[in-house]
Amino acid sequence: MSQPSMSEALRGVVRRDLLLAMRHRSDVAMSVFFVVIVASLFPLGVGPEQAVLRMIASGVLWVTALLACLLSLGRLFTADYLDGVLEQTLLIPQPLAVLVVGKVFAHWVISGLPVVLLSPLLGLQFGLSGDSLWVLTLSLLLGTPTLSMLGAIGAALTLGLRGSGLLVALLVLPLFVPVLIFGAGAVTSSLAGIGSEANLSLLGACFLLSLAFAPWATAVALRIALE
Amino acid sequence: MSQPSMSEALRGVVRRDLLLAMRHRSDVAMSVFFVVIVASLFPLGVGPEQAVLRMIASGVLWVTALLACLLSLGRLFTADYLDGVLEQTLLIPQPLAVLVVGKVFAHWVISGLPVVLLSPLLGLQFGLSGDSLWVLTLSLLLGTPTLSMLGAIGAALTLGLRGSGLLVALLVLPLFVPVLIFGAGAVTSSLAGIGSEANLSLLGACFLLSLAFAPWATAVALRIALE
Amino acid sequence: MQWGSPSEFWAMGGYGLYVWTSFGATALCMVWEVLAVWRRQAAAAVERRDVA
Amino acid sequence: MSFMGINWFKYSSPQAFHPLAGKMIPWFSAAALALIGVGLYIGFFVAPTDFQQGDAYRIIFVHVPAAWMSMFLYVIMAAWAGIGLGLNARPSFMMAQAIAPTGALFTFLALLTGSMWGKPTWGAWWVWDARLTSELILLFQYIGIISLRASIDDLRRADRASAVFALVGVVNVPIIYFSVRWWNTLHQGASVSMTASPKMAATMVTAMLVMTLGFWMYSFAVTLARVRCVIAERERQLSWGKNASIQQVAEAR
Amino acid sequence: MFQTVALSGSRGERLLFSDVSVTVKPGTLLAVVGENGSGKTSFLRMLCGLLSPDGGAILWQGEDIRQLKELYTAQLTYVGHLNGIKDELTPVENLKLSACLAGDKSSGAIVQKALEAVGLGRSVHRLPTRVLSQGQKRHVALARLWLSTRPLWLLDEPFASLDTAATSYLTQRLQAHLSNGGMVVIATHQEIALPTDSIQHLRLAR
Amino acid sequence: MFQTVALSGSRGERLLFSDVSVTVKPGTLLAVVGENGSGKTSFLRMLCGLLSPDGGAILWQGEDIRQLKELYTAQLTYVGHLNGIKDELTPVENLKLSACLAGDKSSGAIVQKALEAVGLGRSVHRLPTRVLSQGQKRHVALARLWLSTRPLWLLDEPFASLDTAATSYLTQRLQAHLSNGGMVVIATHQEIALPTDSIQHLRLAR
Ligand code: HEM
Ligand SMILES: Nc1ncnc2c1ncn2[C@@H]1O[C@H](COP(=O)(O)OP(=O)(O)OP(=O)(O)O)[C@@H](O)[C@H]1O
Ligand SMILES: Nc1ncnc2c1ncn2[C@@H]1O[C@H](COP(=O)(O)OP(=O)(O)OP(=O)(O)O)[C@@H](O)[C@H]1O
Ligand SMILES: [Mg+2]
Ligand SMILES: [Mg+2]
Repeated sequence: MSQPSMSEALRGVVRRDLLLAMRHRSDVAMSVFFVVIVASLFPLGVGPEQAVLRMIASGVLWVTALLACLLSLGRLFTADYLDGVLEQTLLIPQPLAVLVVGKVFAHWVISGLPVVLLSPLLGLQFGLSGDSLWVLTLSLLLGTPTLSMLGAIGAALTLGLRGSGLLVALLVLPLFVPVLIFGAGAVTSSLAGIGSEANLSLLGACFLLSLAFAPWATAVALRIALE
Repeated sequence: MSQPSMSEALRGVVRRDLLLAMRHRSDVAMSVFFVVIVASLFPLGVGPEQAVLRMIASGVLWVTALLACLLSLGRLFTADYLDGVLEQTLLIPQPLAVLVVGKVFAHWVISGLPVVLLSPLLGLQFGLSGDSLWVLTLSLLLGTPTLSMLGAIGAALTLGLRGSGLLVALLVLPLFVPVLIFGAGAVTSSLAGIGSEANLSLLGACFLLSLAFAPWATAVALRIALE
Repeated sequence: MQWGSPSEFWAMGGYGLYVWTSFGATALCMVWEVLAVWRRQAAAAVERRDVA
Repeated sequence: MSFMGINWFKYSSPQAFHPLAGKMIPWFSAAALALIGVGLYIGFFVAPTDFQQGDAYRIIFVHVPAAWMSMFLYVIMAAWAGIGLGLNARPSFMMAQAIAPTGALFTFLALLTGSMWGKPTWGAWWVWDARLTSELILLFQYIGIISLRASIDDLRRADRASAVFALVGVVNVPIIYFSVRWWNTLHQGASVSMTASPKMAATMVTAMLVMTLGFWMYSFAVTLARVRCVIAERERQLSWGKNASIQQVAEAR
Repeated sequence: MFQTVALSGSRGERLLFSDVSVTVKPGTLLAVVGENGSGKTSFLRMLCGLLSPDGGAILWQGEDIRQLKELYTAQLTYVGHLNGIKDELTPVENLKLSACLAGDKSSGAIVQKALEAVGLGRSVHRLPTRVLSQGQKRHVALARLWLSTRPLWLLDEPFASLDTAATSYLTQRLQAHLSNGGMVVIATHQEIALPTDSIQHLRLAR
Repeated sequence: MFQTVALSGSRGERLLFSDVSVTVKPGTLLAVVGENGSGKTSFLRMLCGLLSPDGGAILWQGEDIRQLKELYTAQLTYVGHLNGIKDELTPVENLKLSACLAGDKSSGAIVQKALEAVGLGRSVHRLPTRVLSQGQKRHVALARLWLSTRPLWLLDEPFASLDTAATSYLTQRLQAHLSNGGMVVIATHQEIALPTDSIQHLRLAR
């Protein structure tokens, strides 16, 4: 009887999503552009003073990263749902939560990782320097996978609903708040010279916690959505 | 030969979209919630000092309104495209640009107007008061229809493309920049006591200009997307 | 009893506006909720009779 | 199975629960009225003026009960939701559905009365402190659950999707509760509370507790009434289906 | 009278058909047949004006449709692969709105009659279309034909996923339209149970 | 052997079918027929485990599929209304990936052969599926059957929008699967050109 091994299925899921992204190279760049543009809008709205900008840098950059994640959540399951690939995924003889981890990982590679890699540059734009730049990058590296995982729950719950773009925002933004607070807090405290270990380890804890529960909740939500 | 009059067709288009929105009352509230939540994220990231918050209020609130418009653009044509209603709309024997105005108007009523109505409250949260609150509301009232119209062009151009959520952001955010600058500028100058008439009339000019050209461009883009 | 007169009571030591808005809003919301549930129940009952 | 002489399974079906709830509502309503009346009397006529905050502190008698209820109700709602998911029991989903609006209402009231209190004491309607923010987020969660349910019209999916979200959101409740302890904030923590002498504090605490009990009773009454509406509305939808006998088979499952 | 003159069409570098000249007279039906991917759908979309031809012209009463524009679209009813109905609205609302936008009569009673005529039972008239089955959604899209007063109908695989009852209702409706002097262009894989003298076949080859 | 025992199912408070008990023996085909909206699709999705039944049970080799879970999904291939293919990928890539996820062989040559077997010409093997016609997309979805080694096939209107050539290829493939001891459940409005002794009909009424 044919049956793929777990790692084979996982790799298959990741490969398909990355292949799709590669088909449109520009997709990968998209979340980077989004972050760059939105981050550049703030100086336009707020005014150009360096002191103010440095003060708001961590908050603005983190909120932007978070919005980029939010915007790209639509891609996570919707297309698969509409073209029937999702129901086929549910029929793969492997635990759904594992496959969800694969999908979320691919999503993060496409939409989260580029933002992390870009963040030092953005930090510079807002007048951050040295240590705090690194803390910013590290906090994003720890935080964005958590965002993707939490976001997946919301995306699965609102699958196929009207106006789900905004509904998913309503659902997941509250869940994102702790990540935002710890992430931005890490940068702020490093700017204040307090040391950011506490915040970073809280971020790590969030990551582990969501890794443990989010894929499972997402799997349940997907099954419900497809009933 | 049966043929609807122009106003009949226009009313039909608006009615269908509003009916759809009414079907899910919560949809209408959604962009309001989005704005409230995102606006609340900034203080979390930036920190709670009133002075800083008042300084960034205009920028943050305008950027938020702009993002709300952006997020709801997905609703403007995508659903119609996927279920074939859009191709039927193109076959209505009336100038397409007029029908586009109808669709954009309905979109604004659903996603822009609620934000305008809510803005005084949000201004209070950020420590604005008196005059500048009114200027904020007025600038949003003048600015958000412009955003909807400009956004429609982007939404039509990216119709049916993969990852269009971010692509549309990329296309329309640059177009939004003048509106953002004048809108946020109006509030800032009223805070500084300079008087905001200049900025507000520039916003009005943007509105008229986009009313003249955007529906036409959107119509052309829609025809291209459906080829 | 620390209130010399009704007006003193309503003034709440100068904080009347805040105190009475709080209590008033709370009362209003609760009454509104009760009425809303009541109306909903009445509507449901009518529908039930229609169906039966 | 019987527990304390009651056949619990009998009441786990909506049809049996409907009249039971109907019988309990008057009692809870009466208790709520009495307790809130007594609480208001103690609060306004027995408890003395606070020498630091003046009479503004009396807002505590609605603020704290409302804030507590907002958190309690969320936990209870999540518990019903969890039971519903675990046992696939429709009545527990109905309970969860019935609790959400009341929870949202109390959250809103906590925010409102809090800002009414904040203006005289802190000089601002709103500050971005951890507790206030997390309470605001709790409101968003309630709204999220309600709108999620509203956007799904398949009842089964609506029930279960909102249950999943309610469960996921429970993490926020401890954050609200401990926010004062974890972050150094403007909002007062549990221990600081009263500045008056211990004896007077006792009357304040009494008033607060009595009000809280009253709010509990009110919540019971309202949610039970609402659950009756929910049952009735769902029954109506059922009778739109084909024929009654088969529905009963499905119901008995 | 409706004509194509030396029409040729291609999709992305691939020529689908060329030099197609057909004439559809009032009271006749043109059945476009051919294998999967032979270009039937593309041909129909071209006739609607949704796709522009590579060469040749499409004439309505002797005038080019590119000149006529809205005057031409006011003559046709198109039912495509996609149903063109809103998932969130009920069948009745959907049909009312599309009739109203087409300028046809759209009172509740007329609309309900049309839905029943195509075989959609009253019990689902007030459900959101989203919950209907594949075939029932198709019914809603096709019910527009019962309201349409336009002379030219362009139908893309109208029979796909219809049950036998609905298929025969639709065939009768086509018959009635033709005997009223209407014109029909239809893309299909099935046989159409109509008198052969009113049918003309156009076979597209791959 | 595959069985349903007193299965009943409903969608949104509406009972679609109840007390359905059928047995599908190796080498036989169950054709689920009925009007539009009678519940064929829902029935098939229930057999996949995508939808939970209101009552009754579905047994695979005598064991309830709710207990078997992944052990059961490893036995079936489902082709639904929706094609389950990615518009942006080519037919070859699509088929390769779905074969790989199903644990079947998925080399380039095998996949191409499957696509040709269902009637999809080589010229479109390397185009993005998005540009293919309705019927050609369906070919890509159905080509999975040429690779599948699973014993149970669940097919929802596989013949809709296929041309006659593809229809006969598919029929032959079903025949081969049955004579290998496979089982097929199919929802359809068409007649199936297979020996009647291997076919069993289940009619759902509305
Ligand atoms: C919008 C603003 C406010 C919100 C959202 C809010 C929220 C809350 C919450 C959730 C609780 C219950 C948690 C607990 O008991 O530990 C609480 C309790 C309390 N709040 Fe507030 N609050 C606000 C404003 C204020 C203000 C302005 C004051 C007074 C200056 C105040 C004084 C208290 C006190 C004394 C308690 C009881 C603490 C205890 O004894 O446990 N709150 N509030
Ligand atoms: N960009 C492109 N490059 C190459 N070929 C294309 C492109 N776009 C479309 N095609 C081809 O054009 C044809 C489109 O045909 P169309 O959809 O009109 O077919 P059809 O006759 O309606 O088929 P069916 O019976 O399957 O519905 C397909 O063969 C498709 O492969
Ligand atoms: N929420 C709901 N409320 C009432 N009826 C519903 C609901 N959801 C689905 N239905 C009904 O269930 C049936 C679904 O049937 P299904 O899709 O299984 O039909 P089918 O036999 O596959 O039809 P087709 O031949 O058209 O594909 C439809 O009649 C639909 O109206
Ligand atoms: Mg076609
Ligand atoms: Mg079906």
